[in-house]
Amino acid sequence: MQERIDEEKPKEAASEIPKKPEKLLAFPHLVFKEFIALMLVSLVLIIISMVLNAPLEEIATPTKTPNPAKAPWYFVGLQEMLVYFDPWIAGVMIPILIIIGLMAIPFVDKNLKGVGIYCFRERKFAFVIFTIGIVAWFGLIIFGCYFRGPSWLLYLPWESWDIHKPVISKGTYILPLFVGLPAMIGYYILGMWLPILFARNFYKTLGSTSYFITMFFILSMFGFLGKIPLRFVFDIKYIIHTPWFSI
Amino acid sequence: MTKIGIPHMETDNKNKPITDIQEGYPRRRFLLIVGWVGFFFFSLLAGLLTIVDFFKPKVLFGPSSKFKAGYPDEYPAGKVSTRWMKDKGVWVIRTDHGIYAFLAICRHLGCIPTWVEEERLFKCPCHGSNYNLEGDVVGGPAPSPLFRVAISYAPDGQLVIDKSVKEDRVGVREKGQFFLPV
Amino acid sequence: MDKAALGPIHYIWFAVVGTALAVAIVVLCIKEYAREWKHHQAIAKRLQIKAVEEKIKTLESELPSVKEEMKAKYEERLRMTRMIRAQVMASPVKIQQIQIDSLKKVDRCTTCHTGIEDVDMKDQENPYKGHPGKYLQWHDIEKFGCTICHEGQGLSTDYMHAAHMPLRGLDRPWQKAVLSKYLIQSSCGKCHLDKEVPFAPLLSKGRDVIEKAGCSGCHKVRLYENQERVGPSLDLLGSKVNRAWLLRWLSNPREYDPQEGLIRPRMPKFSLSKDQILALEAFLMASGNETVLKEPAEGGDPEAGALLFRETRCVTCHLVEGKGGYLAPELSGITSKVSKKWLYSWIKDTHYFQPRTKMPQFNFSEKQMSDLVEYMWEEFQGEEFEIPKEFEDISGNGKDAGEMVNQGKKIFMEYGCTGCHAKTGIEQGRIAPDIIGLGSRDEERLEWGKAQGVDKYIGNWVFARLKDPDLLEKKAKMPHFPLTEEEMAAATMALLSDTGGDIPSQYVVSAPNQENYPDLPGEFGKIVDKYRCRSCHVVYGKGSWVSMHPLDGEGSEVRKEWLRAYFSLPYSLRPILKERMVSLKMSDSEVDLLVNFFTSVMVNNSIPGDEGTFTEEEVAGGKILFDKYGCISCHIMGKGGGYVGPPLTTVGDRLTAGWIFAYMKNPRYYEPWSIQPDYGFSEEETRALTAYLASCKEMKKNIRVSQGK
Amino acid sequence: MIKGLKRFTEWLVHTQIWSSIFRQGWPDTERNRILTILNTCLFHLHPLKVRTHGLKVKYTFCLGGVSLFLFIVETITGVLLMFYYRPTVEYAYQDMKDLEFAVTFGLFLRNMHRWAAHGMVLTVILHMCRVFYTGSYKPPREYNWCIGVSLLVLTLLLSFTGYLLPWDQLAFWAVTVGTNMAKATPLMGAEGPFHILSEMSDMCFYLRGSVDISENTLLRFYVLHCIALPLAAVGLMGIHFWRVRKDGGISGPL
Repeated sequence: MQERIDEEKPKEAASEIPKKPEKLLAFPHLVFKEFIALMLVSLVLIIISMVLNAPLEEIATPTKTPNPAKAPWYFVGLQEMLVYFDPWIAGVMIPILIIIGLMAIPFVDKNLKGVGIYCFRERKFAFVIFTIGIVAWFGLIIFGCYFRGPSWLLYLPWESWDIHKPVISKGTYILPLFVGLPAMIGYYILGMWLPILFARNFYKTLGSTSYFITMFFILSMFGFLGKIPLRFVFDIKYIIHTPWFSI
Repeated sequence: MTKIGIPHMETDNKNKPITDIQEGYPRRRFLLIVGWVGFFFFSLLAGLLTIVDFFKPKVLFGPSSKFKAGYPDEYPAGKVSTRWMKDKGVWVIRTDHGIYAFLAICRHLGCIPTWVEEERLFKCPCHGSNYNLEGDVVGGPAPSPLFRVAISYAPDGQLVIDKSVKEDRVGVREKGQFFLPV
Repeated sequence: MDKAALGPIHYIWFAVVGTALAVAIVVLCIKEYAREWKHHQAIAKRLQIKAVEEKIKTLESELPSVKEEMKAKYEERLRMTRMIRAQVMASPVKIQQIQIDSLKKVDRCTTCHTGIEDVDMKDQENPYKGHPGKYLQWHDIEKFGCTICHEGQGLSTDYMHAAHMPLRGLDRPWQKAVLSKYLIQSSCGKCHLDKEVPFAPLLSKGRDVIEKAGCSGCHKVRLYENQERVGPSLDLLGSKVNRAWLLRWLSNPREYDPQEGLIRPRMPKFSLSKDQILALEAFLMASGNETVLKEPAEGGDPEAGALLFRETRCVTCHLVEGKGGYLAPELSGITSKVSKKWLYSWIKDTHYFQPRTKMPQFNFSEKQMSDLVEYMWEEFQGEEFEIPKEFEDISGNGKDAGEMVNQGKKIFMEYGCTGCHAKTGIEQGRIAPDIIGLGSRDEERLEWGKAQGVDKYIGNWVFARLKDPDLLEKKAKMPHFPLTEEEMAAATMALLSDTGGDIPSQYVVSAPNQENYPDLPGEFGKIVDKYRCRSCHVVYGKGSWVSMHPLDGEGSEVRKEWLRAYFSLPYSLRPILKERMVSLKMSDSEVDLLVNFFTSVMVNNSIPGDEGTFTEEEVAGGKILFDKYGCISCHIMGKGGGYVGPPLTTVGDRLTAGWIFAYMKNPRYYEPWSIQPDYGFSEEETRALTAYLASCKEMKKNIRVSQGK
Repeated sequence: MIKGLKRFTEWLVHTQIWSSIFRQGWPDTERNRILTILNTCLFHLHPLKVRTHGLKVKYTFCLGGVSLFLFIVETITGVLLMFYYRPTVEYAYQDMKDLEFAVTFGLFLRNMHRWAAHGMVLTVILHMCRVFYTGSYKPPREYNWCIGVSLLVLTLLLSFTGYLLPWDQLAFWAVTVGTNMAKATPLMGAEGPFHILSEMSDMCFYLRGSVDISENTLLRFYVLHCIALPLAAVGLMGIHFWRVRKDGGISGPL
């Protein structure tokens, strides 16, 4: 990989970027700015801490669950996923896949352009996929924080939580195995196969290993997100249902 | 200017003073001073308050050092009352003139003496220090007399004993808050 | 490039943020150190010093004019007051707290309420006010703290977080807000588990309502877990009442006796449909058995009956046109409910029809009974009920009788009639949820139903449940109880006092458990059961407090001769009381047995049995004391006197000298509720008074009565 | 007076004590500034010279530095809070109330600890986004990206373990739900698919130290929150910063 950088540098980057990038002394130019940032953050923190009190509810009572019981905001996305998936997926598999997927990014991204600048043009694909992931993640958090009320039911932010609401998505349908299993396998196979057919260049640049890993994570991400409309529109609880596990 | 540093670095023009924040930029200099003064005021005050005030407990848990010890009539004159020994570690003594109280801690090494009615002495079991009714040492190794504790009246007429205020100096311990004339 | 290198803008930022930090820490300090409680402590200190200084001033101004012998005492007081002033002035500004380990509570209320124990501060405003009443004398603040009674967050040191305001929902700083003065009595009931709680009239009333309304029939209620059923047995109801009456009664019990409040009848109104009522009626009337009823002898004399009615003092327990006692049913209009035959059979064989009734089995003769029935039949004539028309319209709906009875039985069980009424062959547990620990239920989890607008406080919920059960729940099974609003509020308070048993045992004040006092054995027990002495008196720990006079030490208290005469023909000691001893018409042998048992067994060993001998001087001295203390203002002696206490004209005949002595010495030792003042008599004075009172005799009259029998 | 002050400072910086601490002179010459960066422990994380584009606030938004600073704030406030907190079921909640009502700056410090924690999660995520969008994870920085992801996970774990410590309803139930997920782990959880372990030996049991949330859980989370996870985070941060320097400093256009 190191070799490739050396190869490419003179060819492409030379014309645009000066050979010797301009540099400034870290002291004071960097250190002073850092210090201002530090003071600014302290100031903001102090002001927030003076104005807003950290929540402290009643003492823990193992016999009484508050309604709604919401996780801290950074886990609300996962909590929202729990609506659509069994705990072993939403609580275990999704976090693990996210972590592994994030760690895999530098190893499967063969595009070496656009380092050190905010650059959309040269790495459209990576940009789009990552943005979709982040937006979906924060979207789920916002949805869980502001649109969920008692019993994790749908409430608009301005709606009173007192009203007893009927459950909209009951999760009544379970696809039979002979429909669900082929559908799922078909989704992954088609998802992997079609780009090979229609975007051969993409497949070639990545190489087969990287390609399949990339596609697995991307397809999984869209698969997880795709179950949300399935639940809301078609009221489907499980796509695959077996006595041992369900998806 | 100071000349401390690695010798081989002292060759080129890097020793020339840079004037970006010094002379020639009075406004920058002023702003710099304002910023630093603000920052040091903030950090010094924050540090000081943390050490002086945050670390000082405002409430203490555990038995209160002050307690109500009933009415003066409940203590017969000339007797040493061991009524509060078990709970509070205090003897209450009433003489013909008034009431005072001893902290039941031996001044030698902190054991708890017992009141022996027959000998009219407080005797320490650890190293044999003996104290008389005045609290003075009459035998044994103890270096100083028993502490007397503050005793006063509550608004309802009961005695209030405060163990946190104590005194053993002759001349001081017999009056004021350490002796309640009855 | 210009953005990368340091420019003027960065210096400005640095200066501004640095200054802002300095300002922020100053603001923070002001916010942190200007605490509410410091302000309150400063004001309280000023007030306390002012009060003490006024005291000192008055003492100083009075000092010169004081007599010589009082001078030393005055100076001492002055010295003490000055010492208090010094103490107050030296008291530091700090958070005060009371730590009670056994309750696991830390109360910092005294941080702001600094003068709470100070008697001189009673007239100040909150939070500087001294605690009203003597409650802090009874409950040492160091042992009880504040929040055990007042609720709220004891750890807090500011007004909002102490939960002085009853906020609900997520805003609430603490689950239980500080109780208002209208609700504070419910806290008394946390520890005080006896039915009568001193200085808590509302709570006591509430407990009374709970008991009388028979809540424990359907719910498990603390303190009333083992209460007997409050309604009569319905085993022979079919022979007792007629159909028309029963239908009207089941439709609306209040129509029969529309009095307000829990006086009579206690039967609540159930929301039943006409069909259900008919079925229930069919089921209940099926228990009729005419063969157990007997016909009264012909020719009863109503006038003799009237005399007997008055002599036996039936109105001690029964109501007649709304007047009389509240223990037993209204008698006027009784003919529209029961038959003459039943009335006669009831008086003749009371305990056969209702084995657990409070009514004694009177020892009437055959003649007396027919007289009495005749009198009552004439005197308490009521209108004749007809079966209401709406029932007649549907009564022939084609169902056969057996089906109706079965359906009625189902309704009988479903609506928990068994909670109040016994019926042989039907046994079931309580049908409604437990309400143990009701006071600590979480408001947010309760079903508020149609009562959406109200403040979601548990007390409101309980009150709404009592006032209109349908408000909180559709098709509530709970009936409408005939309570006044005050009774409902009192009952609510009493129910809320059960906060779930987290009170350590050393704080609990409880009444002796009546379960430990079984029915009495032997001949004496039989008599007590027959005459139902325990309906009014406490006998060996068990019984009712209609008479405030437990019988356990009676043998030491009264003389044998008097007792014999009293059993034969009771009279009232205190004419102003409504509840008077009923005349049971006991047989001579029963009287003998009772008198012997009382004088030999039911004695108080702390009272000497012998009569003692008194000298004439003592009698005369007693008379002087009697006049000096103005006893005559409450007691009748000879011709005049007050009506508060019992008359003393012939007290020597009634009471033993030992009892008089013991009672005069310490009135509230034997009868803690006695209103007799404790004058603190010396030994000699008490002896003299005893001598005088024991000499007030008029035995002849009583002897004559007893011989006449 | 100013003259005297000047003479005093002159003397002061020439004393052996001063020059033993500060190896270089007043940073008003380029040479001394370089030496400041080289010699000072705190500053030596920085390179001597920085690319100008990396100095622009709009490039980094200071997100990495702010994350580090928030971590330091968490450490300081956290240590202070530990002076008044006992991790037992009996006292934890009461100590929270004491901090609020009876400790000077107690509530303020707790607020600061809490909001800085939320802020840190946010800045770490945003920092990750910044690094992605500027392509700064690309070779030779792949390994440092992975360290960064681990630091994100550690940040979340620190927040999560700290969440239980107040022992209020919010804490208790968030952690109940959170740790219950461990039960659903395939194979290793008692209720997950293909589970082989019982309730008394699965992941959740190890996490909680008991079947339900209890005193054990509180102590476990306390130790994790105050010692284990911060130590791990500090270690990884060391590697992270070291690698930033070694992988070519702040990323820039090649």
